[in-house]
Amino acid sequence: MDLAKFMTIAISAIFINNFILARFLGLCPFIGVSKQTKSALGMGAAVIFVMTLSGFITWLVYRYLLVPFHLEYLRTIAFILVIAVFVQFVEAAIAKLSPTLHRAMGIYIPLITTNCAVLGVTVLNVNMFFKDDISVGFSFAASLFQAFCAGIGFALAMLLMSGIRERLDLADVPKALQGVPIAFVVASLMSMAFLGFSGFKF
Amino acid sequence: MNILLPVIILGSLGAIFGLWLSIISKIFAVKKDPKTEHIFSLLPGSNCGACGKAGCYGLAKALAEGEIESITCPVVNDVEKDEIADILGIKQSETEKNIATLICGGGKRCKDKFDYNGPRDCNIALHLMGGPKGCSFGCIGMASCVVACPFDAIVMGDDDLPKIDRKKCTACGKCIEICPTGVLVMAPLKSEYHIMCNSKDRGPDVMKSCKVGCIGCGKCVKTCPVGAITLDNNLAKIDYTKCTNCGACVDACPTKAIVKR
Amino acid sequence: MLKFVLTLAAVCMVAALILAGVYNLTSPLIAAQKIKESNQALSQVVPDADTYKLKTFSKGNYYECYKGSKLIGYAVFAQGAGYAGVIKLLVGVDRKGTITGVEVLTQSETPGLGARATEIKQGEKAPWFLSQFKGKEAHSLNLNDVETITGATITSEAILLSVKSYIVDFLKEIK
Amino acid sequence: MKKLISEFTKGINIENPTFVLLLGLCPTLAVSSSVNNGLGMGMAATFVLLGSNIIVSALRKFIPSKIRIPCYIVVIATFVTIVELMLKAYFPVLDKSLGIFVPLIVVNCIILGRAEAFASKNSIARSIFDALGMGAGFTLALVIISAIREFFGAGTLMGYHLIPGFEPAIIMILAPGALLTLGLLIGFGNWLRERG
Repeated sequence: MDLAKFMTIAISAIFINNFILARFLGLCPFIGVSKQTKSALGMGAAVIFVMTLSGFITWLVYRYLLVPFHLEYLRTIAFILVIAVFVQFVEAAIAKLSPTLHRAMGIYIPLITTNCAVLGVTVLNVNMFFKDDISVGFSFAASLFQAFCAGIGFALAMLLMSGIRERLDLADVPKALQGVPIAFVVASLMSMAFLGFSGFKF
Repeated sequence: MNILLPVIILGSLGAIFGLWLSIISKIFAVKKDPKTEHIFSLLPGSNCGACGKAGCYGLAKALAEGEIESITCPVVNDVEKDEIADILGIKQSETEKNIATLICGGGKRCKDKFDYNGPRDCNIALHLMGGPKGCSFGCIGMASCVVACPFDAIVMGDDDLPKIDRKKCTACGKCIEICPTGVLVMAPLKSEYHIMCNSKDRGPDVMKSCKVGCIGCGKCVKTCPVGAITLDNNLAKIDYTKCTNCGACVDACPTKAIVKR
Repeated sequence: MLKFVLTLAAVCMVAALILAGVYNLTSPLIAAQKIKESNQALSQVVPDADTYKLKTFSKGNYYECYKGSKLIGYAVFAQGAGYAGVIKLLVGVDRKGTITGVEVLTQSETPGLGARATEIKQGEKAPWFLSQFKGKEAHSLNLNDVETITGATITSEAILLSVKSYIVDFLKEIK
Repeated sequence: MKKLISEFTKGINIENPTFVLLLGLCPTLAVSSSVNNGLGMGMAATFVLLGSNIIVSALRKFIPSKIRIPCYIVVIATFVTIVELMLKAYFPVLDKSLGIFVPLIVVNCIILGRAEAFASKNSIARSIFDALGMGAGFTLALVIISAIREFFGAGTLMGYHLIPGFEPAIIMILAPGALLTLGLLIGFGNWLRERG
């Protein structure tokens, strides 16, 4: 359990290869939901929760179900099935347990199923931590940690974006660029800033 | 053999998840109000928030619980809109449609008391000694209504007065709430004639700062064939239910304060 | 309740059936594709060999390359941490230990910068950066006797160091 | 018949998935660094969209609404895996350049979006035309963006060097360039619609 490996995973998942700004995963909710900070926070929390647990389940399904029977090509279909069912479970649970949270985040949860970042992290976990189908050392803890950090990276980008966009509404932006176009331009500036991390070696 | 294996594995995975989902839908069954569900299915589902509610589900819930009357969704097409109106039992007929209307003719023509270059917001400007305009009842022209309108239906004209786009305005009332001097009022869509003044001052005081204000002379009250205009503390008011849009009052008014939209 | 289980299971089974069929149809092709790719890389790296035998050593696997029945060289799989990810290489070396060629198998370097390691100049046949390694001794490799890629020192250094470390260890083991 | 054609044209301009509905942004930005990639991804997505729309609208009566999303997702994933295997077998070069974004077609918001919003409520014929329209709109948008990015970022178009002396701005191929291009394109679209 050497710390350096986990530090690399954390730093690279949150900053260097941030899931939204560097890997381009999960852009639809990123643009759609980041209008207010409150909803961005709600979405970020939901994504962290779903990403970590789906990373957990998909690793188990892959390691003990797909690899032994050489069914790697079923990877995509099995993973997305797990995520879809899991998201439906989360939505039902939240709707029942805390209606207020559901009203604030209700419409975003089904969006998570079609969220490229969640499936993206599971596929990346498999690519990174399975060298031609033999699981690399600590691969379970590493992929779980990577999923968690990816969620944190996602939430961080969402938070930054919503903060900026709230200020953007007050700025006088040319009429045609108001709303989504200016959000994209600002996102491109943010991703330029995140590029600064990419030469990071320690 | 290697056809059967994946079929069994994926099939069993599907079965387990099907079972799990059905159990979940039992445990977490939440009593969903069918009326809200039905309205929600008719709404476009784009969650744009222009109706002022948190997405379409918020609007459906508000409509079902009778929290708001008019269907303020600009995106839904008329067929579904009538269907929702039937469910809610409110008649959404064309005649009843209202529109926000401006009742001040001042703007650039109204002399300023002082040069104001503070924040461009009517409420803030008003707190500074009653606002820069000579007439304390008139439109201050800082375009707060333009910002408040969720449908971009209001644009500031070059005479410093808001222009309201008849097609875009959904009578949601946001601009009327925000306007501090009350120069924006709700009027029926079909009404054409309006007294462009909101000043309760006596004639001479009005003339000091604005040449096109209502000086309370009462000529229009006399000439109106159906008696739709009444005069109270120096300001003439049209009763839109009685007004037949005949236009007799326009020529009667000495300061040309009554205008055909 | 049963309806859920049956529908989902049925959909999954049909899906698995179709996919298994497609997989069986395409898996020989994919395998052939893989072999073709690695042979192509091998022929680049050890030019005049025709049969290859896969072997393994402490740091990964390598090919023994024969011309007819005579062993003329080895092709060693190497990898190094590049600028944006892992760079996998195939390094050809003859029996005396001089490098006969280097080929990049996979890299995810920034396009236009690190990715220019595999860039072939107009009119030339092989990537200029990699062909510089030909004819050099592995243990004497260092950065200043090789022209690095402008704007991508980390990538050039990563490739050079991984070639050097893998080949030096490999030669020690073979001797 | 006229209505079906309008379903098709609707997908291209009025409800163009990328510029108007803002769906399917992840592959649009990530893969559009060269026109060949853009075209490849557009074709693959259209094939999956067409197949899944047909099956979804065929099965719409039999799938209970509680588990409709998992069922649709399995159908879509089947088509995506077929595309994945086909690409690996027949077009290895395209598969290598599209990389992780081939399996990610499954979560491409357009496909599940159309399946959920359209195919599950309409007849097969209309779903086919809708899928073709949406696919064409998506591919068109992808090709436009990748043409701009490839030209400014690498000075080439479909791999051919156009202007010899042109010093390309590599930023356009990287992430910021993609976001900038899409943002300005949508802005330009709004401006056109405003003025038109």
